[in-house]
Amino acid sequence: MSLLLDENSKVVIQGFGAAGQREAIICRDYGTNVVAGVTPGKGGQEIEGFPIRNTVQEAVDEFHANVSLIFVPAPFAADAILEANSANVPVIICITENIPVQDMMRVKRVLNNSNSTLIGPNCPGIINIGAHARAGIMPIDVYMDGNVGVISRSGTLVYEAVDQLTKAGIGQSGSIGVGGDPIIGTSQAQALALLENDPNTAAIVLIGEIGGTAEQEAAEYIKTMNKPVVAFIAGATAPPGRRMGHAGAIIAGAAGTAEAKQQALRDAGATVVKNPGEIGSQMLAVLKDQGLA
Amino acid sequence: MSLLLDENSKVVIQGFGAAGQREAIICRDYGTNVVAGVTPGKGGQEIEGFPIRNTVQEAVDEFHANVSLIFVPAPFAADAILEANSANVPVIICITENIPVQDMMRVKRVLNNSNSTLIGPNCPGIINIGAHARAGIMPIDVYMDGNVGVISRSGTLVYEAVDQLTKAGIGQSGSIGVGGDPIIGTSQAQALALLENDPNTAAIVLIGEIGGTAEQEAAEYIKTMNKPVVAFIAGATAPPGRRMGHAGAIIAGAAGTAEAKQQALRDAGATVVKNPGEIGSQMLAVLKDQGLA
Amino acid sequence: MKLHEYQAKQLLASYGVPVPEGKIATTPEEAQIIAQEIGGKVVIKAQAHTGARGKAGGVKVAETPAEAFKIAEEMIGMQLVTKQTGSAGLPISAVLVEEAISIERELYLSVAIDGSMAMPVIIASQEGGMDIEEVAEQRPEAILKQYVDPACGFQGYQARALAFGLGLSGKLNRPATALIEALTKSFLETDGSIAEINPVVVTTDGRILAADAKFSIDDSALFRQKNLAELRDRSQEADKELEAQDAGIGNYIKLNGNIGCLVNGAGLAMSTLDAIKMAGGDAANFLDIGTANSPEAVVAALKIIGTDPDVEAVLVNIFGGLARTDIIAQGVIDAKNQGLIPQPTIVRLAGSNVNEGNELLDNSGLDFVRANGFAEAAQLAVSAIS
Amino acid sequence: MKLHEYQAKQLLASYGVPVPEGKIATTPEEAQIIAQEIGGKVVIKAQAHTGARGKAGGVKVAETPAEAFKIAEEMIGMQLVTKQTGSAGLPISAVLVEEAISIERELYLSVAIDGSMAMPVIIASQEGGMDIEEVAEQRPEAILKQYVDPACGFQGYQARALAFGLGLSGKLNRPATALIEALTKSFLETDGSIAEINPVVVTTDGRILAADAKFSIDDSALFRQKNLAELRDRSQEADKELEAQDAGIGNYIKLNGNIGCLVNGAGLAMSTLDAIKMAGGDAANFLDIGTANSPEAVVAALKIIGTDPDVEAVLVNIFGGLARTDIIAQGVIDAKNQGLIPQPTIVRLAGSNVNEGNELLDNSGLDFVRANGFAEAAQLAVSAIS
Repeated sequence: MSLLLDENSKVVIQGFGAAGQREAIICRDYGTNVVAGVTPGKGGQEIEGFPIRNTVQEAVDEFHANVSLIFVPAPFAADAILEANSANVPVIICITENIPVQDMMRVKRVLNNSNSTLIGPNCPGIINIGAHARAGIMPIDVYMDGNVGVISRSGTLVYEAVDQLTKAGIGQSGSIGVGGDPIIGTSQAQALALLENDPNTAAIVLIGEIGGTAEQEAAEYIKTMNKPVVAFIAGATAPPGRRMGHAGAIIAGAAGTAEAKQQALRDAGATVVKNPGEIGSQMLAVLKDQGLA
Repeated sequence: MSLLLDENSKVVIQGFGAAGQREAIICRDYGTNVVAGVTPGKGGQEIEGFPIRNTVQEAVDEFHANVSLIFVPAPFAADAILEANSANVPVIICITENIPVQDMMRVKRVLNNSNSTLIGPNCPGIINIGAHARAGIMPIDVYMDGNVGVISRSGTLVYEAVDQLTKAGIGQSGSIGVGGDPIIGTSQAQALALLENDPNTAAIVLIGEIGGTAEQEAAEYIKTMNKPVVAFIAGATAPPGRRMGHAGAIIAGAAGTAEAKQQALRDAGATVVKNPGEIGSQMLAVLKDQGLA
Repeated sequence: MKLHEYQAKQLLASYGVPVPEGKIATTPEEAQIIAQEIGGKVVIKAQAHTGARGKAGGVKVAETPAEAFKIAEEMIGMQLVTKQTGSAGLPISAVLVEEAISIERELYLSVAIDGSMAMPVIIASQEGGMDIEEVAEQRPEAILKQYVDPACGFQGYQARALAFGLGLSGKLNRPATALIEALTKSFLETDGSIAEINPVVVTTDGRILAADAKFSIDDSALFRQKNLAELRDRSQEADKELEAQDAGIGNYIKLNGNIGCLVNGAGLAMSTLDAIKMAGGDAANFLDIGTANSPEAVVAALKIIGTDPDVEAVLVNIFGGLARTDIIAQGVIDAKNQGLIPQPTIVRLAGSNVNEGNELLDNSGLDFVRANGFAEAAQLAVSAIS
Repeated sequence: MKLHEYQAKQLLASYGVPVPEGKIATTPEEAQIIAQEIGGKVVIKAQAHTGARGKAGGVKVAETPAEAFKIAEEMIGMQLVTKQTGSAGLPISAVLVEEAISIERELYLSVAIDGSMAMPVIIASQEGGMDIEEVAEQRPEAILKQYVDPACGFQGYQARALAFGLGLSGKLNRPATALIEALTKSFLETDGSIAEINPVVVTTDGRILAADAKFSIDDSALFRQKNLAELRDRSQEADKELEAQDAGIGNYIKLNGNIGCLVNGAGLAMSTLDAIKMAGGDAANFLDIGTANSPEAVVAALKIIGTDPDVEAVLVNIFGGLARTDIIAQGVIDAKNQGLIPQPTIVRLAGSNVNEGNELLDNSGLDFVRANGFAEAAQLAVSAIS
């Protein structure tokens, strides 16, 4: 389960409000096994055909849920992640954005001692195309079955990259949105390791952003990889010091600039795309070059 | 370094007041390498021939201290342990008693993610007789070089057991006082593992107390051991529910009674001594029985 | 340090735990006035540091203010003897006068430190009002637990898991999670060692209330819990223990035997009691002198032992580590010289500076019974009496 | 959310951080009275959400109360232009009048969140009063760091390590550790995102003071920092950004170009700016509509863009996930119909419900320029202008 999600995944959805319900249905229609929703106080009800429970533990005990997908509002989202962790759910995916940073700091400290893997928060989730397993909010139509994996801090840039790949005739194994916040559960480097070890993935698109040093850490890992990586850094033209939606994208020192990140990735052997419209075409060139397409 | 302390140990003493100084001198006279004392604000001074520094980090950087012995008063002792931990001191021994329990709870949580080993608090420390290495407050005269190791929650009962062994003609490899508080860094079971793996130790005296379940956990480990264990549980005649000095010794439920602990140890194969005056004589019998004396 | 029920309830209420309407009364007149204010039936609860008050006559219902006066008059000034207090009982100087609540369900809730997990644990059970240790032993599945990870603190999901687990859903869920969160916060912020609400009551009119409460503060943390330290009620502690505390001796406990003990170290002190028992005797006290490094502290400790009318022999059992035996020996000599321990006195010294200590005793010209070891000391003490 | 210097100092002072004697003045008269009260030389500091005020004339010394009046009169009402503000500058509606302090040493101290460590970090340096990022880059050994482990909180030894590391020993050590502890506590308890004291000043008379202070609160935590949220000064934010916030659009930033952008997702929005740049144009704004799932929100966002006099073309770039393209398309149509975006409008839709969205645009009868992909959309927008 190198993509953390496959045919055996049993998804519980925490926060079964409008968005949770809508995405639960899309996931189910796609072929994903969504076993339950959790909304405290609605335990015992059934909504849109999904059984609702008061706690994640109940969903794990009754339905053997092994993936949690979280839509809980920001003030309560850290609590929801910790609840899934305490119920030993191995994969926790948090879609929620605007979680207080100090909440995530505590969550991260607890997860350091845990066997659960957190993806996000502030992310579009994971999709495994071959397994028809979707735990996230990404549009399905743009994907095409294949062997390129996509990793991104930004949700919409996952879709954009996938769309370009599909239009270039390149299918995808799946995508992992790691999330745009300063503190996230799984780094780009860790996500790269998942895809490097995924037998269904042959090449990887990595989409970073200005701010922080996560792309430099990813570059360090890329040096050890066998699979080709095509990378794009969003925000090259952003004015310094402004918060552009992703708190992680504040330029903090020279390491946070697009130039520094692009250079680190290039030095590590990645193909760096400068024009966001050319992600698909550049991947096609790389695949042809390596005899993979 | 199965006793956590040997010829290569370089001891820094945190809290270089009257007790710290006195014990530093005894340790040095015995042959232990006491490299520095730490008292904030007295950095740069020399006291009784020991260089004083403001922080543990300085003592580590300058003198390569690898054992810390803590005499800091209770309100500041948790901070002192965390300071030694942050300076990556591999062995931290805290003599201080009456540290608030919630302080120790936080210390323990941090040490879960650390490579440092904490002994104590509220303990007499460790002595390695063969190595002439003492990081603690135990009287030296009563010890005799040999191959029985002593583990105890209570400090004075370490001395008592050692004294009885020596008078019975049985020498010691050393002793580990794990401490009498409800939250301690190294459990009796973990201390047993240290001695089970210590080539200089052939048999072990384990001294427990009423309260808690640490002796039951030790008994579980004893089941896997090759070396013989002679055990005594203090407090068999204590009235229930009174705090007799060691907070850990409050009888909490049936598991905390002397009877329950004695039974668990007996079931695990340990020789259980009922009369505290017979620890030495019973160990002699066990050693003779096993052809070790 | 233990709090009285009324103090515990005030503390809990200050954190938002709902408690029954009520006030403390130190006179029957006050009790009557409070009963009048509350109106209707009230409960009068004797305030003492003991459980099992109900069966001992320490909790009574008054139908009218006049009856409240009468009950309070009986209780205030009495010695309350419960199965936990010993035969002397504990003095009652105040009663809590509370609204009588109409109980639908009784639940159990407490917070304590789990030493082996090194975390606070919240314990809950549907079996309120019962002996929780019995429930824990016989039906462990009836006990719910949530540990508080210091890295993130107590979380909302934990309160929900407990509340749903207690069957408190629907309208009761929010008040229940709020109560659980408030209880936990009060425990963490006050360096609690135990905070227990037994029972938590669901009333017939749909309220959740802390009907009884126990609260203890970690003695080692009283230096930073000054407001709570002031709540200490010395009348609930034995005179001898107070005397010992005033002399700076932390660990003195009065027992029922006749051999007074002065020992250093809690483990050795407990074992000394064990050894006395094995030799056929009974200790009059537990006393850990700790690392007291002055003859004066030893004299003060021996004065407490020597003036105890139960004590027929004194046993000094010292194994010096940080404590130095010569200093202790000097204290024993001084006490003997001052006539504070007229009883036969058995002394066993070992450890730090033992030669100096023994020499002092030898040269004192005083009549000490000297013991060589642990068991011998206990036997000599028992022999000294019989 | 940024605080003014005077607000930051009040907050820090409430946690025990020593700050210079001073008060806020909104009129020259007040400034004069405060200067009188303080006595002697005072410093007048323009309050605006920007650094580098000194070089821009926003910090001046007044020798007398009369001079304080004069300086305050000049400052209050001005637009302060610094290298950080852009050419329009920021309005000054108040000045901080403070005692002039006599500086012996200037140090640097701040607290921020280190995302990769997932912990708050306290940063200290002997090189106070300087650009700390420059120091960090050129002489990293001059930067001291201490991370706060959430499992135990900030510890005394960390404050000591920083204080000794800053050379604050002897009599200065206690006040220094107290200041560091107070700063850290203020940051942790208020959901700080940055708390910076630059410089920390050691005065010639041996005091340690926070001579300047910056403090920002995590926007995502304002829901639980209500008192601090009230300190917000809207005058320091661009009108268009305020308008966007009032319309419920969190992420709008005014830029210098002429192509107005409406995008969903911060990453896609940043990339849209990049693509416009690559196509030879410049964006007039950054706008992330997020997951706005109503046509009204889209209309509100487009109104802000359309009424911006700088905007000569509008680019709508949507890749629907949680956001649905048909809803966005309806909003674009409504805005066009209401005359809110008279400029040439380039629309690129993809993702969720894209067919429905495109159908709506097709059937609207309105004159949208349709783009198939990302790069094409940017090129069409640039072409629409030139």
